Amino acid sequence: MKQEVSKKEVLIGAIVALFLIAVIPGLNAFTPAGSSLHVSDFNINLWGQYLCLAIVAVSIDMLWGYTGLLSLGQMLFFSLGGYALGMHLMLMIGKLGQYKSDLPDFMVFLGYTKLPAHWEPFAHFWFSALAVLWVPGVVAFIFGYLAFRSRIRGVYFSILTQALTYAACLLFFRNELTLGGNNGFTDFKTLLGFDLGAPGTQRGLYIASAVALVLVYALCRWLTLTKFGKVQRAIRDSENRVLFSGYAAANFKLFVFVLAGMIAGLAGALYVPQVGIINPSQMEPAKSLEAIVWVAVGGRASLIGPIIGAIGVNGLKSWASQAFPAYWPIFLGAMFVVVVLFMPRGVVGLPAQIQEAWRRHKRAKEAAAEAAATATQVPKDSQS
Amino acid sequence: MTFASLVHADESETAARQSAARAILAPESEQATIVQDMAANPSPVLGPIFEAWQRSQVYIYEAPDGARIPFLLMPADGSAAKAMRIDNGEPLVGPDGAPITVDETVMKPVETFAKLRRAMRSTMDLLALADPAPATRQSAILKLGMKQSPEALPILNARLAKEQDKAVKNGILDSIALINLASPDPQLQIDALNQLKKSNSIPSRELVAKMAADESLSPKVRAAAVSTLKAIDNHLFWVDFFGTMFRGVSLGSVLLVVALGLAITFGLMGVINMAHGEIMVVGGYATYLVQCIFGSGVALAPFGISVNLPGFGFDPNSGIYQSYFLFALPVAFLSAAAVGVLLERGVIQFLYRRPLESLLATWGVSLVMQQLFRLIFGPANAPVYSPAWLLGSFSVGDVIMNYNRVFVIIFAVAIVVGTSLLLAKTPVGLLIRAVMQDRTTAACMGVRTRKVNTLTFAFGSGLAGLAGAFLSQIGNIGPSTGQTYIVDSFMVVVVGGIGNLIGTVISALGIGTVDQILQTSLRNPVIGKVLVLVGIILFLQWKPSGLFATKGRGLEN
Amino acid sequence: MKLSQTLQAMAVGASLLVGTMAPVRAAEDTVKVGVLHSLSGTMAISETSLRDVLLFAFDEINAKGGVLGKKIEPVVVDGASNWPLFAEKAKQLLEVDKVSVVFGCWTSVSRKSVLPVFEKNNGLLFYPVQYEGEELSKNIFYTAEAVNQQAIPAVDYLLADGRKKFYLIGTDYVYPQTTNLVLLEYLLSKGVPIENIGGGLRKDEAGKVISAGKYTPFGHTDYQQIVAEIKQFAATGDACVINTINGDSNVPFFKEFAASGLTAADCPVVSMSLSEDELRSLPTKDLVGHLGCWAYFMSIDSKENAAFKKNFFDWLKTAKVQGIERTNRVTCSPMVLSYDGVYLWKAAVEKAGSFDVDKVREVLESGKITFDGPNGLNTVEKNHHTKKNTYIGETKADGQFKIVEEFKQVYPEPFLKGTFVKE
Amino acid sequence: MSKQFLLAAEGVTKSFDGFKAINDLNFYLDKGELRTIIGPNGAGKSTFLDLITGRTRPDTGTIEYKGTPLTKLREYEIYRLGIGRKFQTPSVYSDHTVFENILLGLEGSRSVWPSIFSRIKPEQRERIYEVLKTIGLADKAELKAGTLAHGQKQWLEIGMLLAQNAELLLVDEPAAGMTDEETAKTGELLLSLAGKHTIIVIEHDMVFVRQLGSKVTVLHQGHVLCDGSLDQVQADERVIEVYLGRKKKH
Repeated sequence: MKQEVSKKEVLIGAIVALFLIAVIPGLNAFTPAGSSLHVSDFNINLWGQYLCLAIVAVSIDMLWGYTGLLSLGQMLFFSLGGYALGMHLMLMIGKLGQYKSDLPDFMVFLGYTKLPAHWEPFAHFWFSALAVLWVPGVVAFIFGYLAFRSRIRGVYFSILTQALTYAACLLFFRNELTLGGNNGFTDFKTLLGFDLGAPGTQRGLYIASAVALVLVYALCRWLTLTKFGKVQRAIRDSENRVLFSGYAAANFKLFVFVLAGMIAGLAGALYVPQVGIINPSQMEPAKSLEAIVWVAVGGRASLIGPIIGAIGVNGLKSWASQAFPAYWPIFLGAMFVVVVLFMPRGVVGLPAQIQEAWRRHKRAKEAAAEAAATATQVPKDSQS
Repeated sequence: MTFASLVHADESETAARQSAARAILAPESEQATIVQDMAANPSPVLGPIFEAWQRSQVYIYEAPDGARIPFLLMPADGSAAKAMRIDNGEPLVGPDGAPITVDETVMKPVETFAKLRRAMRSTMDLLALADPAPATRQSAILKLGMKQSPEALPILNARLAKEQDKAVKNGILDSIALINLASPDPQLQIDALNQLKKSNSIPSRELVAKMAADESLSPKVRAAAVSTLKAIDNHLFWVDFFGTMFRGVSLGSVLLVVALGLAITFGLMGVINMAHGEIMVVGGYATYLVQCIFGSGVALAPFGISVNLPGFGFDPNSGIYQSYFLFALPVAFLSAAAVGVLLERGVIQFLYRRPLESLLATWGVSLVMQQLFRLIFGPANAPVYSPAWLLGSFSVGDVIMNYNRVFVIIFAVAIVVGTSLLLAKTPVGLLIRAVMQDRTTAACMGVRTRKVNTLTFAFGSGLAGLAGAFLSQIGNIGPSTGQTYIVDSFMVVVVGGIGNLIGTVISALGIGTVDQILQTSLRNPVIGKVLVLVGIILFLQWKPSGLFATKGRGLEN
Repeated sequence: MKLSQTLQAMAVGASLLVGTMAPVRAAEDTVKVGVLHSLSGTMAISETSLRDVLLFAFDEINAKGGVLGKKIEPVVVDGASNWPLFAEKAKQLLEVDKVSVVFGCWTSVSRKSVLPVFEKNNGLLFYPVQYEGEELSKNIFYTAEAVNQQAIPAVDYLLADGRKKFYLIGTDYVYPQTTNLVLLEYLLSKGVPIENIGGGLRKDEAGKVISAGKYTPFGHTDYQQIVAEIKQFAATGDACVINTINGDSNVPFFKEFAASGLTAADCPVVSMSLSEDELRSLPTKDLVGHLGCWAYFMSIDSKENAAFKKNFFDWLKTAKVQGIERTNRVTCSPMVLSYDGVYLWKAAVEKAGSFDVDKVREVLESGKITFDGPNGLNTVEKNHHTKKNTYIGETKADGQFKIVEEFKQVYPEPFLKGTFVKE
Repeated sequence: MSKQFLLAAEGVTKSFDGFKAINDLNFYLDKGELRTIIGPNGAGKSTFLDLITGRTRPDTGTIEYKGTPLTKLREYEIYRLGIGRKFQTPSVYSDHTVFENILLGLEGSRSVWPSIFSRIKPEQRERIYEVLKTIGLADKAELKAGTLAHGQKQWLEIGMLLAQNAELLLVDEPAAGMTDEETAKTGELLLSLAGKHTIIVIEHDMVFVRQLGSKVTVLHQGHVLCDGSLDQVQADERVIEVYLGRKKKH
């Protein structure tokens, strides 16, 4: 990838952004349901979810592709963001719940009579909206600080992040955490006074997701171009050199880790009102691994790759899990093995890889021809 | 209820047989009452009859003359089981005088149900008082005591006079004391309390606690009760303590067995094999298949296949069937090792220098394998039965130890010792250690590193297979079983320190014990598990490369 | 960014968009019906059987001319044990495929996840699996057992059997928690002293007991500690265990239970989540004599049940369904209640003369829709649950239940919490 | 007393799994000095550099730089005191261009926030090209470092040290794997830096050591065997024993 932003890139970026942010929702809002250009409410909602997942993928790419930190727990931060907004959404249900109580339903049937204190601030939207960023940020900071300070890296880091999300998953399953246990949060009614069931609200959430994706992409793209981005990649390629060049690599890693956590949190918060549920199964280690697959398939260290990967793999999954339910996991697993073994740069890197392979093939052919020519010229050598 | 009838059993034998036969033939609604009444005449012949009935081995023979004759199948010692009439204990013969042959698969046994079995219990409990096995006697005696009914006193006293076994004698004294706790005589109560204090009787704790809190009792009795309660609680503390330790070691052994293969592939080779759990499951399924071959044959539902191997198909109660597990172990080892070879040749050999990518690729493999299990064996878990010799428990000073748990510990010790001997003493082990320490130098010295890599990985996988065989005895084997253990086993290896078997052993036992202690003290398994994980993260702060860091071959280099 | 990359991205995106947009067109003489179960992932083990029995019911109905003269056209989607995906698939069924009714869900969380979708789109869902109650949606009909049609009768049976001590154990999620909460209140109301309820008590800040029971995480494998506790608990006799452990964890639990020398005679375990289908994969020899409690057992001796079993097993042999298990099958309560749901819906549609959800609901709520199924008579009550029989069964070595008690036509009470509390 | 030295190590011991890599080492270095350390394999040369730069910590003993103890500091803190290091195997950022490699070595703030918001100033660009000229890679500025030849990578790494303007340069086997011509060029480069910087060079190649013509310290089994000029050292009986493996007289 080039180190400077070209005009062409800005132009193309703007077109894609416009397409995502304005054209698709426009087609949903202003074309009649039967027309061939119409995008249905169902698809707007589905694409809104895909875009959120794409944001997570970008955050993983910042960690893994650019800094060499393979976090196997990124969906934890996604879920934390989702829970932070989910708490607000739960309180907004008000008396519309099963028990017609001000408390969320699950609290009523667990015997609570009063809203726990830590729930109260979430009644304010602004508090929840900030919590979407700072809760994952703080968790990422604490874990990252401990891990990077003691030089836990490489595989150890990966395994520990997996343990972290696993521990959190077990914890969130507990009803006593007052976060809804296994069922998590669901049956949301309104957000900022808008009916979450209404197509207009869903379209708005789609647009918010698209804007978020574009902004996150732009932010990350810009970061990678700064000196920070150079240090980031330097850490990935040779962390020792970075340390001996006077950079406190741990601080840089911590920054990226916290930033990625917050980005994932944002994605989770946008995802939850669109899908209508958040529960601890999102924190299961396998979910985070699946998110890594999106990045690997799309192509890491390219920012656009993860987006393509997230949308592509999920779209494929929606289709294949229905067409071939029994064989789909085999297909996904095999795809992953193939990508890791043969396509280290993912789909995005494929054209370049093919080009290289072709060039190498041609060069090898030429060399062979040349060798053959020399061999005929100097037969003595070949005989002796 | 007369104890004398137990002594002169012969006279009442016929009567007992006949009432048993009557009970079997009676309609279900009356069976329990008839059986209940038989407790008044607890003839020893009833023991085997009731046991057979509960095992569904009692049938009714419909004679040509319309008579319905209940009979039971005597345990088989060879070919066909012998049928014995219940009403007179004679072999069952047909009208021609020849023994009737019985096809177990066709005949429907006479069923039992909870109420009926409870009715049988009272008779069998009385019979158990004279059972040859001291443990059976003891538990029957305790049950009698717990009922606190004074009518049992003569029985117990008579038994006490005859009893030779010291432990059982103590049990009788305890039971007498339990009954006397309810006595109106304060002195008897105090004596009883002293007896229970002397023997630290745990079952009596609730009764004693009630007395200690009962203000209507005389102060002296209450004081004795309080002191007894204290003694029992103190004893209970130690029982819990040692019980927890034992369970901790046993859980640690499970973790160790599960993580040992990983300690080889991850620890020695630096390969992050996320499919480790699935390789373990291969071992579990191998065990299942061996069990099926020894039993009723292999049936793979998704394919509608069902195969019987000639020469196999043993009776489930026979010794050879019970020993299927011993045969399953090598099969599990070899099949998992074979899968390991495929995996190493097919995927991992390309990724030796890229541990993170080996992690990702093997995760893909694990997805594929899980789904393959589902397609081959069906989505349900495979039911694996434990051989009889792994069931049951014994107790040392009230600390209960299950045979299967003791077996885990022995098993873990055996494979750890085996593995370290193999690595330390054999030429193969030397090669493995050489390659793992310095691949390039070993290659220069003429070691065929490719082969050794494959061999090592196969060995690690084989150990995983053994773990799977083993897990089938305490847990389930299904397509997603492997996922349950993967995080835990990585934790064990990371905490123990990469490339160090001793570290793995200590870390497994440590994690197991801490887990059990937390579970006991918090009375909550979830929080215990979470705390263990958090503890591990903090532990690595202190020792980032685990308990026993091996110098020079960190994975990040 | 290179131009080629961008174009690639757009091409992939566009093709996907078109792919997901393409509507599936139905023929005129059919009615579309949704089947929403997990066919992959952890829940597939249970839910696949429900899909099978639903497809069987549709074929059976179609063979007899369909519903209101229209053939049922099933739209089967896979929730993949993934709760957000359940919501997505429910949306797809209602918004894209526009099905008339959906049969589906197993776990409570999947039902909770799709509930807003059904309410928003005014869909109709039939839910077949025993659950914790405390829910009533105008868009859901629960053919499942409510707590008072399963756990309460089980406790009644145990009390009648002379059991005095009750140990509550379950997986840590809402069904066991809620069930145990209700059972705690029920047991106390029946005069069982609180110290005879094992597993631990949860108290609120004021020290008032608000819940009881021991809970383990999903997929828990180590039951040593708990079984040791149960053994101590049961040492004084007359104890039993009420087991709401979910799925796989039952195997290590029962293996540990059997290995520790506890028997069904000393201390029976009544399991709420183990039906015949689950028993297929359990070492049933370790479970002999332990109890189950359901609205249906395969061993029910009736001609409806005999016909149902025969037709279903025959159908399996030739059914054109990818990857279906054709042999060694059993029937169980969730399957039969799914099956009942189809016929109850059919009866309501025929009575309403329309597939319109509002009209069908109105008829269903009339309390007059009944179906005489393999489990006996089912009546849809005004509270969207069904009145039906409850059976207690003892596990046998062959994985079947011997029915030992029958509670006839139990009226469903979804909201039980607090109803047994004495002032 | 260590005040008068730029770098002073006293009584330093470091063992790995019982093997003493550094054993009671005393080492003093004056400001502006060029010092060469030689010694057989396993003598503890690289470990010594690891100890100075904070990569490992000594079991006992002190290492002071301008009177500041180094043993408790982290790598980047030591670096910020003005100590730069070149590794034995060239360690450059292969995915970055040559220019960027030098840029990352350039003196200036090393913190997170400035790195995000700082821009390359024209004088920095000049400085980079100056360094590139010094190491002879000016024409390769836009190439990826990974595509350079082995010797060029070594120079690039030295260039990064120059860019940081470190006072003390620790150079580990700069001539390893170089052609004779490249080796000579490297020697010239180091000599041109001597005086401006204080330099420790670790080397095997005696021709190269002779070219540097500096004071030589011989390490053996983690201990200073002797020091002096190359000729003095080569004449030393103990050194001959160590290098030629002759048996010690008892």
